[in-house]
Amino acid sequence: MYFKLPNKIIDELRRWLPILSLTTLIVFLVGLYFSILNSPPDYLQGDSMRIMYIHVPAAWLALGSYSFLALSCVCWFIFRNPNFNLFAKSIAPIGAIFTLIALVTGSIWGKPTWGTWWAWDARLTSMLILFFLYVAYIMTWQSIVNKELAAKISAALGVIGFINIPIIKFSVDWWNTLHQPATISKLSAPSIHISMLTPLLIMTFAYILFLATLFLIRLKIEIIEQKILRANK
Amino acid sequence: MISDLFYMNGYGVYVWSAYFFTLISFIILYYYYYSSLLKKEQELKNLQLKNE
Amino acid sequence: MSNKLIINDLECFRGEKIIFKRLSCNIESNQTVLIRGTNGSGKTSFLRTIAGYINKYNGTILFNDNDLHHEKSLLSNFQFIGQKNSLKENLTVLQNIEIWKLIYSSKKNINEILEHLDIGSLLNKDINSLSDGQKKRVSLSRLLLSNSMVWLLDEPLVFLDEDKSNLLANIILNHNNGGGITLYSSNTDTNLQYDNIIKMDDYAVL
Amino acid sequence: MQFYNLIIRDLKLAFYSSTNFLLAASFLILILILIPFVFGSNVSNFSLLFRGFIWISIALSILLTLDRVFNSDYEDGNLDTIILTQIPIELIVFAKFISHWIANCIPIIIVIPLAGILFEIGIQDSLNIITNVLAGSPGMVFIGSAISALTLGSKRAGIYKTIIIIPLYIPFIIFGADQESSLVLLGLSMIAGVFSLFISVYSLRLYAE
Repeated sequence: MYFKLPNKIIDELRRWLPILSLTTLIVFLVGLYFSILNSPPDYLQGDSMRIMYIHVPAAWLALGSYSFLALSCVCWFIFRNPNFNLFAKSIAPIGAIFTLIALVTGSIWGKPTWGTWWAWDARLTSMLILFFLYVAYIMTWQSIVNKELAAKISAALGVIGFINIPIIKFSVDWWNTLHQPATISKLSAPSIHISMLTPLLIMTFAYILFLATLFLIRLKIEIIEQKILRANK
Repeated sequence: MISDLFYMNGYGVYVWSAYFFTLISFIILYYYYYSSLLKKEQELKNLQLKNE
Repeated sequence: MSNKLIINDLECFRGEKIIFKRLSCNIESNQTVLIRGTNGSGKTSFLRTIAGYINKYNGTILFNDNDLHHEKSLLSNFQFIGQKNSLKENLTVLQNIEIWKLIYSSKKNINEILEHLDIGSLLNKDINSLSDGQKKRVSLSRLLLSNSMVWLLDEPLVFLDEDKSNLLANIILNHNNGGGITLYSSNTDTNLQYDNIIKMDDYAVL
Repeated sequence: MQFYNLIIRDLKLAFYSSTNFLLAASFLILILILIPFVFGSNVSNFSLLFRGFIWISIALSILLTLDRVFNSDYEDGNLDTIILTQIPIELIVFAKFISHWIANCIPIIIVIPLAGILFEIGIQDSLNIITNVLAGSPGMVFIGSAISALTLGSKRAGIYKTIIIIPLYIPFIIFGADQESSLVLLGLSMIAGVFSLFISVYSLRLYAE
């Protein structure tokens, strides 16, 4: 059955874990160096723009992880292979943390630029809604006792969430044009100068590596839990 | 040099608090999941030993 | 109008575990069958499998020579009354019966049913103020509401005392005379007359 | 024929336990009465406040009566009985949707013109609000019922359902509060209707077998 195949790959990757974590750390430190020391402050926002280097990658990965989650739910419906559920279940908490980081750093960044901790900016609001979707998905696994049922329900929920992201995006943007005072749009990435692009890309790469490491760890945990479950049955 | 690195002409407190929050959550996340992975692997090993 | 219910080597599961196997019998209309067995010997699962609540089973159940596993539409001929009275606690007896009448979209008039089960006096009382015996009789009213041929009663006599079980007896009687079949389970011997008996312990898998 | 019986059954069920039949309307009236005390009586944009609170009370009344849609029948076994009467599951689910909508939204629609008088909302505005509500509230009811069907088996149902539903209600609330977007609302309701029907049938099959 499919179940055996990925096991071998994941056991293989498991041995690479320490190296993977190390490279993530190195890339992260390089990214930090570039974003803090080696890039000019923005002419308008000054140094507070450096928060962008950790806010924007977190937002990208938050959305990226949810798309991955929803994609594995769709694949589970099509191929009925239990592994896809494990993928979705492993990525969910990581994606939720990235969304949380994006929210917190976004509001910290907002303080100097708009003077308030929270502004109903279109992207921040969508990020907040995305956080709700993550919490809903994670809670499905906890509150439904019978695990086969929980797998089916959470898969359905993942897909529902995914269908709703464009709808929510569309309505929040439209709503934003209705109430949007002009100044707030400044939070959108300021005119990216080449010297600012490099730290952003390095940090994004570091985030992706970190996501991969955590995903691998979470997946291994889920697979072991499956084995323990099956062993006790 | 060092002092203005922290001061960052006024924005330092925001920049550093944001970075601090991100780094701390990364470290906690990594540590929590890595330790629970080791715990789970240990549990599996004991289970397999018990079954033989 | 004669009906035939033929069950051959039926096997039921609880989760992955087989409860009983190789259970076969055939029941003609105008027959009442008692299902005897200790608690947990699968009496309820047997009744629920016939009624269509459980579709994971081996063996075949034929009703007038069509297999119930494929002819799902025939299931409306079966009526299962479990120990759990599915009553709306905060509503009155009359309201509950009215609501059931709508599910079965039956044309029967309610008063006639009330006489049969002697619950005419309880009409406007809330369900949660009734005794277990009264609740069971209200729950049994569904049998008369639905025009189903095969009655499957799980421990119907538990809360019914002497004269109330006679009520049930003659309801079953004229149901069977009209070509119906009745199966009921009990873990003690009962004074309700029956034509043949299925002992679950003969087929149980321990 | 049985389809209407099911709807009538649910309406009777709601009407007999009258607590939640009038819940929606009483919610709206309660909230509306509180507005002047909270915001002062000479507030300029009463109509926006009025419009917003209507949508909030629709959302609240749906959320609070969610477990009457599938849960109460599921717990006392009636759901299995209904399914076993071999009415197609799609009809059963659709009957539940419609009866839940009638029980929740019709009282609010009736109350709107009356409450409108309290807030100097002209007939024209009331009609506009009613068309918006008629276009948008079915979608909200569909989503609410679908999620309650999906989460039949979960322990901590209350909060968990609301967390799933709130993000899905946001598009309705946004376009509901705007005057000219009843067509968009209708579109949203239809999309919600299709998906909710599909999801509810899927989860009923999941739980019933």
